[in-house]
Amino acid sequence: MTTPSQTPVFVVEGVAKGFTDGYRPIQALRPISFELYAGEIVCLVGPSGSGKSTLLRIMGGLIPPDAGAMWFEGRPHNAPNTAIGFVFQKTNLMPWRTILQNVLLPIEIQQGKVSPVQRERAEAMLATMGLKDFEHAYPRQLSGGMNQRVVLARTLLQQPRLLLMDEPFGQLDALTRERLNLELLRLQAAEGVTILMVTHSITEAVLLSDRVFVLSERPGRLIAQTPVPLPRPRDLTLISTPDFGAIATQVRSLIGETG
Amino acid sequence: MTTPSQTPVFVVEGVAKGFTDGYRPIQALRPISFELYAGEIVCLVGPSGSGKSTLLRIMGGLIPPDAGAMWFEGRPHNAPNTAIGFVFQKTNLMPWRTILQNVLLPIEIQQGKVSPVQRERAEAMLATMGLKDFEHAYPRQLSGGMNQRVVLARTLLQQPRLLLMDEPFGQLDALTRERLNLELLRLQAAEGVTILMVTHSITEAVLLSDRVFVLSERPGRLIAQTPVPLPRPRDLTLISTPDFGAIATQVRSLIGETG
Amino acid sequence: MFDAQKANFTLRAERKQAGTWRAGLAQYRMQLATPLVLVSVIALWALLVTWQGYPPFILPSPALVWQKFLLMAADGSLLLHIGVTLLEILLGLFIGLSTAFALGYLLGRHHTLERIASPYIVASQSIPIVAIAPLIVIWMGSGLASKVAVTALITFFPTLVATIVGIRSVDPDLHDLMRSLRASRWQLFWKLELPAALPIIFGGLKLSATLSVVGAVVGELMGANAGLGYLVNLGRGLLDTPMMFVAILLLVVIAQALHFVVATLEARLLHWQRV
Amino acid sequence: MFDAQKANFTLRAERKQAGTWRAGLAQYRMQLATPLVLVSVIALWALLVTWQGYPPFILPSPALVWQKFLLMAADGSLLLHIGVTLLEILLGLFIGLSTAFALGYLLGRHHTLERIASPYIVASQSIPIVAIAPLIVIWMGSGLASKVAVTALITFFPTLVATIVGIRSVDPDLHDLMRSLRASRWQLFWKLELPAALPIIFGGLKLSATLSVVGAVVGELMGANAGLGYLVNLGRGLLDTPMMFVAILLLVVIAQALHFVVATLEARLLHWQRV
Amino acid sequence: TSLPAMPATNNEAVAPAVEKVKLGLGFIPNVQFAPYYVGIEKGFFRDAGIDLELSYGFENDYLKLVGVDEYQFMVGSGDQVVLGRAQGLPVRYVLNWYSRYPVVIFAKAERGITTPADLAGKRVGIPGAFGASYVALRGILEAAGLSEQEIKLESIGFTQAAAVSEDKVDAAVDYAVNGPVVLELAGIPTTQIALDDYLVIPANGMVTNEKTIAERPELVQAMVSATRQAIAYTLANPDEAFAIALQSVPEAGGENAAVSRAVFDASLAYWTPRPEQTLGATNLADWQAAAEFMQRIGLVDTVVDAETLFTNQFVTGE
Ligand SMILES: Nc1ncnc2c1ncn2[C@@H]1O[C@H](COP(=O)(O)OP(=O)(O)OP(=O)(O)O)[C@@H](O)[C@H]1O
Ligand SMILES: Nc1ncnc2c1ncn2[C@@H]1O[C@H](COP(=O)(O)OP(=O)(O)OP(=O)(O)O)[C@@H](O)[C@H]1O
Ligand SMILES: [Mg+2]
Ligand SMILES: [Mg+2]
Repeated sequence: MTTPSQTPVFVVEGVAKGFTDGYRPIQALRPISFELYAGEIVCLVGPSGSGKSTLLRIMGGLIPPDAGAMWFEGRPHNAPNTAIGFVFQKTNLMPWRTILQNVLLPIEIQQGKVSPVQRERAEAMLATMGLKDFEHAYPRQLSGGMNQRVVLARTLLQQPRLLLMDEPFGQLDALTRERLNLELLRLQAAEGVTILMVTHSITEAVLLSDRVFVLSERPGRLIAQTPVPLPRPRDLTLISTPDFGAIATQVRSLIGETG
Repeated sequence: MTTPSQTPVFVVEGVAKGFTDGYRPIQALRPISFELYAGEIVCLVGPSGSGKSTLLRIMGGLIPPDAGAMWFEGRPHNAPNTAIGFVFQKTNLMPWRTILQNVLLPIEIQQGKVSPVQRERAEAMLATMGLKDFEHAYPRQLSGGMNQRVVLARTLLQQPRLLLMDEPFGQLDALTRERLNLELLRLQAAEGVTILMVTHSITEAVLLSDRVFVLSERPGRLIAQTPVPLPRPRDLTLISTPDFGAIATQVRSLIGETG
Repeated sequence: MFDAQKANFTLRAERKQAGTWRAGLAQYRMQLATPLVLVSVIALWALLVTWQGYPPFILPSPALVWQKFLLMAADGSLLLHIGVTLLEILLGLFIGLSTAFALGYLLGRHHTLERIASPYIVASQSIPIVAIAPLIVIWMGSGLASKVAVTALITFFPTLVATIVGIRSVDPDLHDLMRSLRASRWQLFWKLELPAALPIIFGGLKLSATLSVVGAVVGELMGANAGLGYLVNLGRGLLDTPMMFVAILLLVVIAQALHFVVATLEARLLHWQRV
Repeated sequence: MFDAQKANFTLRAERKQAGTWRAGLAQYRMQLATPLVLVSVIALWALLVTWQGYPPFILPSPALVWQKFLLMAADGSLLLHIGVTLLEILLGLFIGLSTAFALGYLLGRHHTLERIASPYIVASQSIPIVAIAPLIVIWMGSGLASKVAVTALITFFPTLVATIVGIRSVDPDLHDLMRSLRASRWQLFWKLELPAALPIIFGGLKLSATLSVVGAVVGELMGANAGLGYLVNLGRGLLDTPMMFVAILLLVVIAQALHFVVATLEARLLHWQRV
Repeated sequence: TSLPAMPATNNEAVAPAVEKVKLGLGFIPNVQFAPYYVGIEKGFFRDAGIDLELSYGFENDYLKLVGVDEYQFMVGSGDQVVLGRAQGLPVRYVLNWYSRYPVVIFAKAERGITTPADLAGKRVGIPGAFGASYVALRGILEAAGLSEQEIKLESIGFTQAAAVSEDKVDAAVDYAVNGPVVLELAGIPTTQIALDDYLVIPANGMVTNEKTIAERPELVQAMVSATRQAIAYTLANPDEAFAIALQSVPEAGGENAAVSRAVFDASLAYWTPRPEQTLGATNLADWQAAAEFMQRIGLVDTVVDAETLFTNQFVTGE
């Protein structure tokens, strides 16, 4: 499952979005079209304010686009769907729930209650994230990076078929980040989930992706869908290869053009 | 002023700190000693929770150490000092003040009122940070990265002689981050300020520093003070040189050891 | 932090986006709604009187109350009564609120102090004032002072509680910032604590503003020579229910006006919350 | 976000760090302080009576009030009066608070509705109840119902305002999360809105709890056959000031107890705020 | 006079120094206080060297304030004086104003409640179990040999007229010049049972304290004399008195003039001395009866010595 099949899981066609700030209209996203294939990892890069979060929020069904249409697994898509996992840019944990309770929230919501099996799975997931000892702590007792891992654990536990991630590793230190990158690759390989992820790190984008999408400065326009034809499974040694360097340089220059 | 002189501007001797979390004592920082020299840039790297922020808060005089002593410019130091600028890990702007008013806050506090000259300087500084059009906006109207730049502008405008920065570029996109790195190098060269900066990016640390300090996992211990004998002025082309790569690899392996 | 605001934006933006004409309509509906409800309340009242056939000394009709109002307004004495009550309210608010601010600030900053003091503050609130009226008369006399005291007492608590909560909620990061800038006590207050606590304090102020009217009336019911509370009592003594209603409705109008002033002030001072 | 909490930690940690014995001492001092203040208040009261030479019918001495209390407690009727007032308070609180929650939730979610309704809610608060006592007695009778109504009315507003503010303050990011999880209306309420609004709602609850006592007394002063407010009135009519004081002090004790219950509940439910 | 005369202030040729005196009235401004308005307007008080200031509040509070000499004079009823004395207040009744006890039990005429015995089993509204209305209720019940348990007593606050008119109660205790007058004017005929027909209790009058009597007898004398003069003038010139009262309480005029006049006229009857009575005087027997009655119905623990309750010395001038 490490190479994308040719079934489009998610189709975006001509989606555009504008906001008004007071009376001034702000065009956040110019009409954008693309397809995501099953089991594929796509990273979305682009300058701050280019509309990355806006695009993900539209795809998640949280805000309606001004124009265009979307299809998820063959059906028209315009509302939140529990098969789509969403990692928001800001860590959104409930301060009154312990870490474990936070991770179990989606299950509670969708199934009404939590079975012992699910609880064990959640505990295992937290252990994977290096949070074994913090199950009964509250979010404010953990560092920013730890909380981000809790959010990841919560989302992955839902076993979504499509994963939308908005800078999920932003607050992590270099080492943890690399560890989680590898963990994500492993999980994705095992479960075949499709991933669209926003990141500011070109290295991360190239390491993880099958394709890298580059957005232009505001108003966002999809200026490139660079394929990353590197073999899988991947690991950190890949970073120092010339092939990797070449693709990274290419992406960097594409972003540079947007400026 | 790009090479450090041999006058120690700031001396840390045997500083240690512990917390209690409920009844469990947490040793955050083992006794640590080092010196910062005038005009030097030092980056502090280390895993999450290793006590980086704690060290900076102690150095800023915000929390007292459990043990040890500090000297700033030859005098014992144990309380906040306006000659020391502090960029906190979290952007701490006042939501009820406009960007310009926020930037002028330190001047208001220290001089009671703001002269037209100072206002102009503030406006110039904001322009440098690419925030020219947002002077009269409120913090919540700006993106996370923009707000981080406002904080930087506010701190630099104080013209501190020592600058303590806790992940100042954490929320910026790759391009803006590189631009601000260069800007910081330029400013430092021009004004000769001494800088201690926490970062999670090894590349950034090597690019900016005269020395890179590496902290171990909790409880933090200073395991290395790696010198970075690269010529100044530096620019981004340096990143692809073998010398740079060698030092980066060295730092990376040092951090790796801590884990 | 940032996205929270964005999401806020999103909601507002989407509302606005719907087009100016729709927004305009909504605005228009809003402005219409309040008077409409008022009209229907009055209509209901009139119907109630007609249906139940209440005699005027129990529930006078709106028309009768209006007539009475015109009559009382004509000879100018009504203005005097309104003035007296307003004076009591304003003085009471001034004393009550300034004490509440000062004490609230102190207690908000010193947790231990608050724990010690709070039972007494709660106690002071639960004392039925009418019951200690003779003491108040002995201490304050039967004039303005006693009414002001009652008003101050009643307006004190809500603002006190809000001030404590507000001061507590100041972002500790901003406290650190101010410390690192070596801000003085005074600067800390004016530049950080006050503006940061204001949104919550305003919640308390609105309550206090409303209660101040009740305070003045209770004070006047203890014995008075003028004021709207006096008119209520007088109307009762004269079995002139319309007069009571005129006074009560005027009291309600004053409460509304005070509430409006506070809300406007809030909108002014906290406009940054809605950008 | 994260550092805010850390800074919080720092403060608490530093306090704790000072050593258990010092912390223990502080705790001990605290527990001592409240009764100490109480004792000094009573001492002051006794001194005032002695110095000013107030006769018992104006300001009875603490000893006299205590004697009276024992006397009244002995024949059991005091318990009945306490029970009646407590019943009124509890029923009034139940009705007032549940209405306030329901309405506050509605208004907190629908801004337009709130703007339309708020003038009427403010108005309902500023009507001097004593003045419309005849209407209340006619509609509700002179029994339990009218006292409960007054108590409900008086406890309603603070909790309403707090509920509106609380529901408004729910983090929009968490709203988005719940939407993305397709949470039902009901789940949204129980799992997000209620726990998120609770800290602010509790501020209002504390006010309401204190005011409920005042409500019951005002209701009883309108005319009653039993209850502590009735005792206040009776004591006044019989020129038996010690009886009034016994009743007043018991009312204060009830207010304290209610406040304590709410504060304890708050500490329980919001313990996550202090970890 | 037989009392040691202080340096007279009221006989001097030079304009006498006018002394400010506060009088506590247990109700709100009303035509029912017409004699005092007349006394002020016609200068009776000023001529006696008194600048009278009327202060309105609660009868009980004023009794206490007179008891501690915070106030020197108030208007209160005899039963209040008994109560005060029993509680140790050094108060004394010096002038009778209402010659008949003004509280009645009234009912809609259709109910046929005309004698105390008719009250058995009926719902009777009362402001509260204290004060003049409670005294009247107990007196009337006693006349029929009824106990409190044999009627259904309801505390309705000051809503008697409304409660009777809306049939919330069968009868209610109220001042004769209040509820019954209102219902009468609203076209609802009523029947009334007056306490005074069954038991005589000294009704409303002027109360002062022992200290003032001992130290300022001339002041008490001046107050009593001026008030008597004012009452007499009011009785002699009702129309003028009413007009003066309306000036003092403008809100009572206008639309309310008719009601006010009705109340005023009804009041006149209560201010007229009984046939054998000197205006302002009370007799020991009535006080004795009142003291015993108060003890009987449990409002006071002991029978208060009637001699301490009042003095006629300022009325009869002996
Ligand atoms: N609700 C809104 N109202 C007004 N403007 C908005 C709103 N949401 C987003 N914008 C604007 O739309 C543009 C795109 O925003 P978006 O958050 O999608 O950018 P982004 O690419 O995610 O940036 P970052 O890298 O900083 O997260 C920005 O200019 C932003 O200010
Ligand atoms: N006030 C406090 N109370 C209790 N523990 C604390 C407190 N402040 C910090 N700690 C703990 O001390 C350790 C060091 O924290 P610190 O914030 O200095 O780490 P850091 O290196 O800055 O981490 P990061 O990279 O995540 O910012 C952590 O384990 C943290 O949980
Ligand atoms: Mg974004
Ligand atoms: Mg840190």
